[in-house]
Amino acid sequence: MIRTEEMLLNVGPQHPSTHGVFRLVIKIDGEMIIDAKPVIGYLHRGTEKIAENLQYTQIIPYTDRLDYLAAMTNNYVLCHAVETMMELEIPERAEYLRIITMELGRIASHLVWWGTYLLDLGATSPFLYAFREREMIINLLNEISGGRLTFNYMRVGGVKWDAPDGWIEKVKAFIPYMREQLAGYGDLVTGNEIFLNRVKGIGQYTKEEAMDYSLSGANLRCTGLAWDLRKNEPYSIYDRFSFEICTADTGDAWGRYQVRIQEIEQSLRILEQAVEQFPETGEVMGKVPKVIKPPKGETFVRIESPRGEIGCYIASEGKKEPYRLKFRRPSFYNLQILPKLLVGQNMANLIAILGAIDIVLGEVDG
Amino acid sequence: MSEKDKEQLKKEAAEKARAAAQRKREEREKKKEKSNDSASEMPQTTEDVTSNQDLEKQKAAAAAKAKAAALAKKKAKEAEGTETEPTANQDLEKQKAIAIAKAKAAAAAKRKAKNANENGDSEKAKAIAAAKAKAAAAAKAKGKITQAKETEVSEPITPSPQQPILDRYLNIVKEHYKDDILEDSYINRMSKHVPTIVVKLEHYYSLALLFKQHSGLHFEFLSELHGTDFETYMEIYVHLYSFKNKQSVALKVKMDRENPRVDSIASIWPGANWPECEAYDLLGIQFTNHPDLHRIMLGEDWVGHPLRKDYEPYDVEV
Amino acid sequence: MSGEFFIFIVLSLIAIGGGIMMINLTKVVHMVVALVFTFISIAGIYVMLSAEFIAVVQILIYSGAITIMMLFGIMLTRHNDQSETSGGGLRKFLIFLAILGFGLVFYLGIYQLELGEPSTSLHENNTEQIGIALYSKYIIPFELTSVILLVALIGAIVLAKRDDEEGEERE
Amino acid sequence: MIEGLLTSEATWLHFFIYFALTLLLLLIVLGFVTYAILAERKVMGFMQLRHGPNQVGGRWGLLQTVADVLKLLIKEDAIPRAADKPLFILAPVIAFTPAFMVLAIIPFTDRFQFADIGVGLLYYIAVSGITTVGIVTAGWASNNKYALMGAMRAAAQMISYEIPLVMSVIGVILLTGSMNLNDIVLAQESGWYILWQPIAFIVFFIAAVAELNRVPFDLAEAESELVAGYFVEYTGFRWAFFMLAEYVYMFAMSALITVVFLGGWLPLPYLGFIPGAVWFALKFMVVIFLLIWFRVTFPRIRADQLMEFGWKVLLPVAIANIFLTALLKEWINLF
Repeated sequence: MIRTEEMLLNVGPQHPSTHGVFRLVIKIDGEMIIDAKPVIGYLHRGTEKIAENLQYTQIIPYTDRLDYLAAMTNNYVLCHAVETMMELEIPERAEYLRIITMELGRIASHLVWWGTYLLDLGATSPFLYAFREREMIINLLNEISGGRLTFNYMRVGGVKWDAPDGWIEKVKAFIPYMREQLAGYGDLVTGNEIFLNRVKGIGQYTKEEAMDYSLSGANLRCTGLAWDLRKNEPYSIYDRFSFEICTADTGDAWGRYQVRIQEIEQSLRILEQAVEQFPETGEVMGKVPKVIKPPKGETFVRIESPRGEIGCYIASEGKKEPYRLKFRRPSFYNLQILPKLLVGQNMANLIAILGAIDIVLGEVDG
Repeated sequence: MSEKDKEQLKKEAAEKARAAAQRKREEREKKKEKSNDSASEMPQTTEDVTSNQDLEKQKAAAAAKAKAAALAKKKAKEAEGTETEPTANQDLEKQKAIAIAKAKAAAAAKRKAKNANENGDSEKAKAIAAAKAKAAAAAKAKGKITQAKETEVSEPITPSPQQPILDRYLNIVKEHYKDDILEDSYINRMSKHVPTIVVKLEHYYSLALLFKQHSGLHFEFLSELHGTDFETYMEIYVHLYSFKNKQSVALKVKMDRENPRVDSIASIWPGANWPECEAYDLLGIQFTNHPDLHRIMLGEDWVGHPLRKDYEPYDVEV
Repeated sequence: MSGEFFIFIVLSLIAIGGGIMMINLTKVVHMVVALVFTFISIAGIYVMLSAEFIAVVQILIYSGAITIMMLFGIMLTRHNDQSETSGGGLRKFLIFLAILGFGLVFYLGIYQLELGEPSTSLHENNTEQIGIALYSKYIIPFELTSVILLVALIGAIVLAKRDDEEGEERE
Repeated sequence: MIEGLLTSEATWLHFFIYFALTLLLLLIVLGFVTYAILAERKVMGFMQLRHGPNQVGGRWGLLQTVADVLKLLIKEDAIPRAADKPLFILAPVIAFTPAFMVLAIIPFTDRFQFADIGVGLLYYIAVSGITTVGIVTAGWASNNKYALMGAMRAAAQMISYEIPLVMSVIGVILLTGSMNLNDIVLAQESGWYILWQPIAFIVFFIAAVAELNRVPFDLAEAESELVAGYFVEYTGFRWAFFMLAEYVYMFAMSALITVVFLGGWLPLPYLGFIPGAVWFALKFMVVIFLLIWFRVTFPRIRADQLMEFGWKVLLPVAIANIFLTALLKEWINLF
């Protein structure tokens, strides 16, 4: 009888749809995947090792380079960890600036995901639409921090710069614009039959599997588990805003898509309230010793990044440098389930599944 | 280059690195002895070294010495630290009964002292002087602890809101194990008051399984797993969360630094798979029964484990 | 020499060349590609005989669908890429003799064949004529052929399906 | 014309006349391809908030494609060492030649046509199928797994979509009573076939997009999955051959759709004073624009869904259309 030939295929590290230097060694029979083995580490820069020789403020630029699509959140998690250790008071205005920049970053990150995911599925235009909106966010963040991708904006105890004049008004004006565009996205993509056929029922897993594999963010919420650290373990001043945890109950790529699109909407809601409540005057930097020396001990904090639960563990010896710094990088954990999802799928689904997980290689490899 | 050549080269490189490390360790020990004995013997040692090695070696020796000194200091401090830790413990016990607390504290101190002695024993093989220094430090620490107790009495710390939760965990653990399987348990106030449990190495896996399966604990989500090199020991830090009970716990286990080996919990939480690989890659911790333990970040041909505190890059030029 | 003759020579040379290459090439894929050339030039010869419909169908079915099916099969299945050359000198000689005899017989046979007057209106609406012939004079053979094809189609599906199920059971 | 060639003496005069005519068509097609690529990039740019080419050749980037082709010509011609060299060289030619062959039968106006053969419609479909052989060969010869997968997809897609393509035009053939493209155009004087055969038009258009390997059916070269599919190893002019073939087919297919469903060179009522060539060009451009619009808007369909769609949706619909058309024709004949 005719038996088809199995072959080994290297997807990546240079491949248009692996979003960076991610490599996947798959065994295929025709187009059917029999076995998949992810290979990572091509972008490993040893951030944690480098950090052991740096002062805390010097580490902040390195966090920018982990999840380079949502650098504000990374900035924040490090500062938050140090602040938790030192029990510092953060000025009101700084907290609001942090929230606004982080939520803008979340929207930008989801927009990039949306554009590139559609690009993976073969539609070219959404990518450019998404980047138009992202560009506006980047410009806003550029204005406040001086950086377009790696912001290096937050500091232990506050933020580096106050918002320039008229900045809050610009954010305010951006919110209704983004809402309008979001509706347009729905018209272009969400109702498209081809798109729906590509994502529905693809890469499906149950709630239990998601928890077992330590998935977080939209990857966890798409199974129907309403789990968002902003709501469930409020940090900063998230408890002051009313917003909903977006969930879907399908557990497939379509669910993840819906969750992320709704999260943009929820982020806009938070932004709306934040710019409304934004204090007129105030400091943006708390009372922080010149040299930051957290007391001896250890801490682990986790917050909600666009990609999931980003955590920061610091073991301190009471010195200027951390004794051990470790980031819980959500993409690294989220990617683990990939081999399980791929078996029995074909090449086209591989891209749809990998894209829906939403990884950033800078974060996977640390 | 053929696979064999590569293999050969790798082996050679590893051998070299190992030899270097061995040499360094020997030197360090020698150094420690001598530096502890008297400073006047120093020149002799350097002569010793220079007679058979070049200038670089000297530098390395100096570095090793500094490291050894740091290590000794660190150990002394560690002893102090572990001694002060029980304060939290005692604090809670106090609420129940001061008398029991006192007895327990005494026992703890005794145990600690014994530990220190044991440590000293193992150190003896390396250097007796270090052990002596350590014993002295321990004694000093003991002095300190009494001091600490006094200050505590004067201004008591408000009990953590998480204290009842930790007590509940401990009760469940006590129900399931006859012997004391925990090394320590306390509230980590610095880490948002997370209940922290330090388990003995041999009970790590079974306790993890209990944590996942027991309905009162039910930690179905592994949030974080990583290792740390604390120079005197290796530690695995696991942060668990229960969506059902909305509680978290930090589970820790300590292991021997020279031969770090611990059971893998990837069979309990599949999400621990890659983090364990990462700990293996960067710290050299061996996870037994791991489904696919490999060097996930650096690749199999990397020499050394970078996050170890005594890591020296194999190729210094790079 | 008319243009017709010239083109006939070219087409026949390609057809014969393709055939010879198909026999002599070592790689299976090369053989199939050589076969495509033969098919196409035969289609060209059909055009010269005013059988446009047959020519187009020849290209559509043979050089299009069937060769692609063959290539598809070759690429997807395990196979021995190189064919083996076999036979000794005597064997080759015998084959040569047989070919020579075959050629001689056909030459004599065709040379003396009387075909009658060639029809002059062949290229006028020949598709329509084929249709009319098929659906009037040859309707029963035509229908029978389609039934046989249908049976073959269903048979192929059944065979493939059973193989599939067996595979699943084994797993 | 084909009759003339077959029966005439092989004189140099005839040869040069045909050579000159062919050259003319070639130049027209190349001119079209040059500006079709530019138009596609411009339209895509317009739809995607970009400018498109605007540097080479003035504000409109009129010479952009020319510059691109020149660049491709002087690029290094790289053949992978592990490739099957003869096939690797042959494949672009096999893919490219039929693209020009199909142009011979398309009646651009009532006078400008090269070969008026009786089975014109079928000829187009048959000859365009040969390109797939070239694509499959290219994929195989490259000795690259992505290329091979692209080739397999192209083959499967071509086999599946040629059938609905043929089936859908049978309705048109039934109404016309001929497969000759001139007859088909002339039969539309009473109304374009897009009105008489709307189902056939939709099926044909979808199958045509699939035959052209364009979005949303661009599986064979799906860049996000197979990097570039069957031509992943090709560079320089060999690559340009594939691309050129693709655009020539786009030209030919749009022309065919214009002829079969949009009435070819026939004018709209009361607008007969505008020459046929202009009408043809207008209709033709509408089809081209539609194709570009598709490309900008749609995501890519998945291989198995493509097969399912072809066999389970398009084919039954096409067959139902034949049935309906037969009924329609009988009904018309009654009156």
